[in-house]
Amino acid sequence: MYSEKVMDHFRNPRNVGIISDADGIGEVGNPRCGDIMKVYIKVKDNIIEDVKYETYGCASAIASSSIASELIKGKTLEEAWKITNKAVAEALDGLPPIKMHCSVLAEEAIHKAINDYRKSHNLELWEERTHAEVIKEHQCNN
Amino acid sequence: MKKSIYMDYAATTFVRQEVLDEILPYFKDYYSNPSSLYSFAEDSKKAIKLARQRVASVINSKEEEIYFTSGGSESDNWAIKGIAFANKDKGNHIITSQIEHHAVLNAAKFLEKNGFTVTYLPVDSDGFIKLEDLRNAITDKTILVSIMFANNEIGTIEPISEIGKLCKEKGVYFHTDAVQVVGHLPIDVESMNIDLLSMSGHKFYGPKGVGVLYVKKGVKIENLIHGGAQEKGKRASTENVPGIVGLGKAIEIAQSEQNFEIKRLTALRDKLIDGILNKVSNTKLNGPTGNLRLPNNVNISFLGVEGETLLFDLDDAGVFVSTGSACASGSLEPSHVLLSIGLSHELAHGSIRLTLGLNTTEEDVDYVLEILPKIIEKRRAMSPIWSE
Amino acid sequence: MKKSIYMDYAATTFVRQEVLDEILPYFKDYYSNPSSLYSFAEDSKKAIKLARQRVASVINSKEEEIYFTSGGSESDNWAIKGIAFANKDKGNHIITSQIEHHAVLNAAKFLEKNGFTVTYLPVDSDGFIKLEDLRNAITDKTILVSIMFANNEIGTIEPISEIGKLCKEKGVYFHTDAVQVVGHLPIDVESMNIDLLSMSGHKFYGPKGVGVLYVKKGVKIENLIHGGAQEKGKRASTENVPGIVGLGKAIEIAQSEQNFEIKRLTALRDKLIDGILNKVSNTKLNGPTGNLRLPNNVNISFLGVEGETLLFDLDDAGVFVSTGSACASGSLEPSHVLLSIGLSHELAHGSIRLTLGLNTTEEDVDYVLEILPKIIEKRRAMSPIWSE
Ligand SMILES: Cc1ncc(COP(=O)(O)O)c(C=O)c1O
Ligand SMILES: Cc1ncc(COP(=O)(O)O)c(C=O)c1O
Ligand code: FES
Ligand code: FES
Repeated sequence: MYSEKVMDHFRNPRNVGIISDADGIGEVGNPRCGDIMKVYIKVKDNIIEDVKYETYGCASAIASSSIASELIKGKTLEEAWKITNKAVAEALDGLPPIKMHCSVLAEEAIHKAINDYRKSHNLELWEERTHAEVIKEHQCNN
Repeated sequence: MKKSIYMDYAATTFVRQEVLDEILPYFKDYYSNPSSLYSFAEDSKKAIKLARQRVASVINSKEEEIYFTSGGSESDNWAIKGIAFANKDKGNHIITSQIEHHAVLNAAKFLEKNGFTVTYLPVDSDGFIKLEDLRNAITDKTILVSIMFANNEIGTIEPISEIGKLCKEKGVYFHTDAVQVVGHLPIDVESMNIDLLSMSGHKFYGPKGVGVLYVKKGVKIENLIHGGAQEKGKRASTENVPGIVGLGKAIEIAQSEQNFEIKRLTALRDKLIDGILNKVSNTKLNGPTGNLRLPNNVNISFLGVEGETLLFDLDDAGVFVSTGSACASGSLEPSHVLLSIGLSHELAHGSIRLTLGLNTTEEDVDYVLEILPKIIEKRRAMSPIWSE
Repeated sequence: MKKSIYMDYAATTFVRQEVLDEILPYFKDYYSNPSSLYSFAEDSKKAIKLARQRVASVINSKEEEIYFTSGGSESDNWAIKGIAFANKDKGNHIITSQIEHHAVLNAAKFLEKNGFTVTYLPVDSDGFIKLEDLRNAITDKTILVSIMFANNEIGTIEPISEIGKLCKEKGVYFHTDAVQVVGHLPIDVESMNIDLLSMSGHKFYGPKGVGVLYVKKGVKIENLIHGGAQEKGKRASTENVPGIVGLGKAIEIAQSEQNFEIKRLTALRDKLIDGILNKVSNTKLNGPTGNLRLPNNVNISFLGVEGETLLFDLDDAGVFVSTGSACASGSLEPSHVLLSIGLSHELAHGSIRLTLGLNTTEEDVDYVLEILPKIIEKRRAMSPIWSE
């Protein structure tokens, strides 16, 4: 069902944890949907110096947050912002269609964390895409 | 060596050797179409008759009341749509429960789109329907009550005899989906006043793709599969002789060891339940305890962890379990059964089902009790909704 | 030793050894429910995928257009009722022929009782429908045309490509019951413009109790068996893995030897037909001659003798044939197919069908040609409606 890459990141999730003095925190998801992702970033000179996260969700949600943490670490905020859910899914060698929503959570959590940082630094907020915009075919009844 | 412990017997079972032995000759030797008239067809004709007798004797029906189908889903669909279409002049109201298998629920939903109304009875926190609710729901338009014998996710055994009695009193047909029960617990359609009953071969060590609908003599039912004159004209299609033979043999063996297995599995089940609840905090057993729970069913929710995660972690450790029912896998929705017994979405998402069977040993249970707490601990540690 | 010559391959076939070999591991080793998520389910999942690919490649469809069912009758019922219920907002008119299998005819009759109207096209004396009749029958209420690919009793091969083209032109769904054709003749759903096609595993050396409905992508169809999410939510029930594996293997082998078998069987068929017609007076071949007849089908009426009599006399001589189709056996009505091609009741009652297959040899044909004239002679001698 899942690629080897997904299973690898699921079994050994990278960068798990919390950053107690984080510069930005993004939490997305809904326990009603069975998933919550909380991303912590540490920013220095516009670069994501460190990233940690906690994830409650299915195997692909855990793998998505793990690979996303690797993708944004060391990137500028602009670069990190551009990492889409598709990039997350591709980095995992693909996700089943019904699980694309887990990769969306990763994108959203990163965006929220970056905007949280920008807000606290009185920077203009960047525009986030909505969940429904990103995956149209997927229906959420919650 | 990597462990390989199957704990998903409610999803499907292997075909046991004695059953396979009995099936094999019907593929290449006695392969004739049982409806044929020549002597060569005698063997396959007799084989089907024997299977019918075996099934009838286990549920205490008459041989002519047993109709072979392609599985539990077809039996459920046939019962519900067949009664509806044949009795629509009498009424257009059907009663079932919120925790039925999707084969029943989705057949009912189809009927709702085609002129019928359906009442979905609620259940209490252990999954039991209330007789009073049923009594109140029956109107003079009601033609069918369909309540499952036991639930496939949480193991709740419904008050079938009482439902049967009530339906008889009210003159309403009573169908029960006994897919999780046949072969595992005693059933008596006569004393329980059951008019229609579904079963599926692959849930009791028979083959997949074959099932039974018991239809009490005199019950007015329309075909689901129209066509040839097989099964007394009620279910068309060339008989699946090997499948039918296998189902017959499997039900006979299951019956012979039933008492022994009920005791053995109940003990293993309770050891597993108690062990998990004791070793892991913030858990909840779904479904009742004791005799009103299927002997082989364990269903537990873990706060702060998602069920699919546990499934894959257990898979890595060589233990095969499920979250909810196999056929709902791949859906993002939490189980309708768990929501119906009042679980929050969160707890419903965090549940796994472990179902035991013939090859399950005490060592298997011990092994699960050893690894599961560690898995939970690891996943809770990374969960944003968990804090000790 | 007593002869044992099976000449009823159109009723059912044995499962060939290579197919059985491929099936066996799925009963006890790879027995998992393919919908399960754990790694143990990979084998059964892959096996089903392979079977789907094999079927798709033989009829030139896409893999996702193949849905496994419990046999030809279910496929026919699903196609006809499924299209009807899903498209009733567009129209309530269905067209089929008078010589369809009962699975089609009785599904259509069910719909007639539930708000649909059905046109049953007549056929000519060889069993062919006329394209003009079809064209004239199509109205703006027509939602489905269901015409069989080839007839199971008299072997007539209908003008499928032309029907497909016409239906496409008119924007009407086209279903064809290809149960007698799959594995035996080339089929291309793409170039033939077929929207739905039924097949059944046990007609081409696969197992009984498993079939396929091909449903072209985009076709709007309601489920026949509602329930779980199997088969992309279109056909519920735990997959019959051994059955599906067997059907896939069987169709692959059948395809590989198809050209050879067509030639071989056509020669045997024509020898048998010519032999009987030459040796016995007052006979009539039912169905066409040449390429528009199924390569393995012989159907002949004998004036003054009843078909069932012949069946039993041949049985005594070790030859197994049928009168009409197996599933109509036990009915006293003469075949609806033979009446539709214009036979008198008398001639229709006096017909037998001999269908050839893998194990049929020229010696078998010679043997039948030796004994059959004697049997006819004996029975005619005692017949009140026969005088030389
Ligand atoms: C033309 C035709 N359609 C449908 C069927 C039904 O197939 P099954 O008996 O596998 O359901 C048959 C054979 O029985 C047939 O010959
Ligand atoms: C309670 C119940 N009903 C019906 C079914 C459907 O049976 P099958 O998958 O054999 O069609 C199942 C199992 O899948 C079940 O557990
Ligand atoms: S947010 Fe509920 S499933 Fe996507
Ligand atoms: S976390 Fe919701 S489906 Fe993956």
